[in-house]
Amino acid sequence: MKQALSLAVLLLLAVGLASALRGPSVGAEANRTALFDDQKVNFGRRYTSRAREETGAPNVVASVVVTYRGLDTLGEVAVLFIAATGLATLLHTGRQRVSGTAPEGASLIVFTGCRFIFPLILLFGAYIFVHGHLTPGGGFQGGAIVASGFLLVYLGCRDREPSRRRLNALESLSGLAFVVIGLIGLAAGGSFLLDFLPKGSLYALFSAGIIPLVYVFIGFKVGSELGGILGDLSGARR
Amino acid sequence: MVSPILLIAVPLGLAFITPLLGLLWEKPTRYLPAAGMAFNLVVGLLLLPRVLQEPWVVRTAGFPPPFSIHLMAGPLGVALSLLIALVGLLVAIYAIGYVREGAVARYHTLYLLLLTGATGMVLTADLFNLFVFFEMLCISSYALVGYSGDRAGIESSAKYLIQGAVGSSLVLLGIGFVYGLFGTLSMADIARHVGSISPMKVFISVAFLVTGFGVEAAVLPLNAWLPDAHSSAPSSISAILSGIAIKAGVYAVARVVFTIYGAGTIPLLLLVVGVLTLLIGEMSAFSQNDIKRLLAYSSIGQIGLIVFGLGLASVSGVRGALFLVVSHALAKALLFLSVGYMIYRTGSTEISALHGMGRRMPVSSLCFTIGAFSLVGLPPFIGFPAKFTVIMAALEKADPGFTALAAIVLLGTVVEGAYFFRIVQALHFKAPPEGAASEQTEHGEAPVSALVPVCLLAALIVAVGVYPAVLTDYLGPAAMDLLDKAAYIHHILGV
Amino acid sequence: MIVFQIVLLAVMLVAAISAAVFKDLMNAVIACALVSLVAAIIFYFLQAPDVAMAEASIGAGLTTGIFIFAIRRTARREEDETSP
Amino acid sequence: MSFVADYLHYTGCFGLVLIGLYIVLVKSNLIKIVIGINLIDTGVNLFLVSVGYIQMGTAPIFSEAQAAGREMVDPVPQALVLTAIVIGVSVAALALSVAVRLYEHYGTLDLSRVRELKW
Repeated sequence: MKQALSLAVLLLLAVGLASALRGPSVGAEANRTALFDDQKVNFGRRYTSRAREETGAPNVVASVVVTYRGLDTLGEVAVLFIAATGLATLLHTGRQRVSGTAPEGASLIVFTGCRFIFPLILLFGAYIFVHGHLTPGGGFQGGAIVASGFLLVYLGCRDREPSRRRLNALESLSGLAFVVIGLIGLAAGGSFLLDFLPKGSLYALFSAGIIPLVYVFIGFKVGSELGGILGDLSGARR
Repeated sequence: MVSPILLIAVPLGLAFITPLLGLLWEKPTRYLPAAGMAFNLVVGLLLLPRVLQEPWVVRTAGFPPPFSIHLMAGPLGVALSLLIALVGLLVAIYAIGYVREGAVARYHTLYLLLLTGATGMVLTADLFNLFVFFEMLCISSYALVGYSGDRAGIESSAKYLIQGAVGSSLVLLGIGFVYGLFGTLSMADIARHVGSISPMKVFISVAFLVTGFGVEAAVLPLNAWLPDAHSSAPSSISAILSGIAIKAGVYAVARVVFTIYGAGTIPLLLLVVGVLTLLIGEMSAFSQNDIKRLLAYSSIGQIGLIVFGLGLASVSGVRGALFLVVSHALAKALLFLSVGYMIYRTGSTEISALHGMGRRMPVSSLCFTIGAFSLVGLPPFIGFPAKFTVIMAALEKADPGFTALAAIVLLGTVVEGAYFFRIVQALHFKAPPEGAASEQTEHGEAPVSALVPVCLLAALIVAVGVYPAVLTDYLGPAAMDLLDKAAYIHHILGV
Repeated sequence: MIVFQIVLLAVMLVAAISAAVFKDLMNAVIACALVSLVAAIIFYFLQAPDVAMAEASIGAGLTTGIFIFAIRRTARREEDETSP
Repeated sequence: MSFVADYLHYTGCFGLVLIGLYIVLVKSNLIKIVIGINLIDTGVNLFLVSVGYIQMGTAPIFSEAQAAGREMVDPVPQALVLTAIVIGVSVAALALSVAVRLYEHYGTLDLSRVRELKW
């Protein structure tokens, strides 16, 4: 009964989607040749043609993420922060922590390997988020790579796990830094998240104004938050 | 210089500070939400006279609209963020003493972020930004519903999370369609071009958006999560969820329907959905024995009434709906807050446990009575002019169909009156249950930090009920903000 | 080229269906990770290297890790719906 | 052939969305449902990126050795998807923590057996 009902709902949805896509289809491809092209605003074309001059970053996605849609990114960082905080709240309130069976230690090879690889992963993550405005990647990807380094630690060498207090402090401070950068823009030019730093020369590491700075903070924040989430769910000691 | 962006940036910054402070010294963290909301209240009051003359379009990153995210601090946005700040401030003061168990610093962080999400939703003029703030609101409420960590809290959090997550995915799907059709995400820009696209495609994208936001707005088929979530959460969170969170969902639906799509056939659908939601909510509330579940179902009924007012799609109807938003936010927050300590003292949520509360907790009971009467719509309270405006707006249409719907709404009010009078009678005119008198020491009045916000809310309800003019002056411009699509486009894009 | 993309999409859908069918949650999670991984390759072919990196590291890597931690702390098998 | 190219990715991503929705609607195991939500998210993300795709376009990154004359694909949906991926992982993490707590309370993840409150 439930299954049949669900299938009926899905069928309805599928028909709706198919009819929505019929005819001249949606998407940038269709918009490229649309009729009312002359008067229509198109974010994509505007950004690909102007972003390099306006922000100084060759990676257009990075300039969209940090500059044009910076408020979204701030909100998204806040969402991840909410998830990390909420997860810690849900897992640790209203009960005493049941100290389950201690996870068995990994073998010597795994242990040593983890200890050896962990700094390299951190370095790679840092490379990704520092170069976010030049190459594919950026704060989120670099942060996720840093967090996967923590995943390795939680799996392979538990006694090396990072201090939770330091992770929490790091995520708060980097979030705060993002807000402060935005407010400096407001004070300097009357507009939140305004790029108040010089653009520098194209393709240089120190260029593109606030984009690398913001990406570094996002990288720290995402890395420490995802690391904290992993630590909480794996039942690490606090 | 005050800028509307501060309404979002400052609470967000405070929320990031809260856990940091919590690491060093946990005690002062509980004052931070109140501080943030007080700041928002002041900024909102400073902005209000200015935006009433002309809406303030805020750029981010210094690019002219529509090329970066922009906020539209119009009469509606600022008025609603004032409401959020006011209710948020009072509930935050209540929570200073009420929330003692568990990770207190985390509670206050999540609470601040919930309100930041709601404030961002009412201010933003960008569709995807609306989604991001919506997610902030939703995810922090999932976590806060399960804050106490007991069985009911976790279970209702799970249900709420599943339905909310699917709803959010639908919203994102709708945004994808909109972007594919229009190549833009600014709501004003979309509204400008909506006529040039075949209505069928626009309808499908709007249907996804309305369904997705409708989950949070708790309109009829999408509200299975609400009674559980609102009744299992801590009382201070129930007050915010009922008072603010649902309203934010309703606001998103209204913004999409009126501003993007323009008033077309959808308001008619809203009308029907609203009346059905009202009836189901009031009928279910009538049969409840659990006080918090009763209040939660009553919220569904009131949301039905608000959606009904919006569905009239006339200036007076929307004005009435906004009036109801204010009155319901105040009254429902008052009810949940005053019930909070009664439940805390008796340890039970059954209505029978509240017998004779009028003698043991006189101030709380009196304030509860004021809130209940206001919700029913009795004259000296704010609920009366609000309901009156909606009913008059329905009768204004001079159409037998609308008159019949107005009659149904009045029927719902009668049911509402019946169950609220039952509780008020239980509070004041029934003997306390056996054995309660022996533990007299525990049954005293709520502490001062809880009584202050409760009494302030009650005072506000009476004050606005006696002088509705203090509010109605702002409701007209706010309603026009929602309905007048051309002005909205003009303010943002300058065309 | 287009054949390759069709194959990728087919693999993705098959993995998704098997994620729905598997009773062993660990297998379902691995199938889910496979979906994310294939999606990352598709993102790359759709000229979205940024998204491909994010999906590969977050979607296929970390999400799987989170799922596995959660399954380790709960039950590994999905009970049959018919059992009492 | 052009028809296939146009609709190929839409078919794939909506297939994913529908499979995910099926899991959410039919299954009652909470972790299975979270897997379903995850699949829906992936499908929607794929849809957003396909919306911004232009045939024969290049990635929206300028480089010093730029292949001139080819249009770039739309960067905006890609930026949106970056946001959506992070939001997706947030929801999944929170849902799984709820699942862990639910299991501690009830000893099962089966929502149809967790019936303390009315559905």
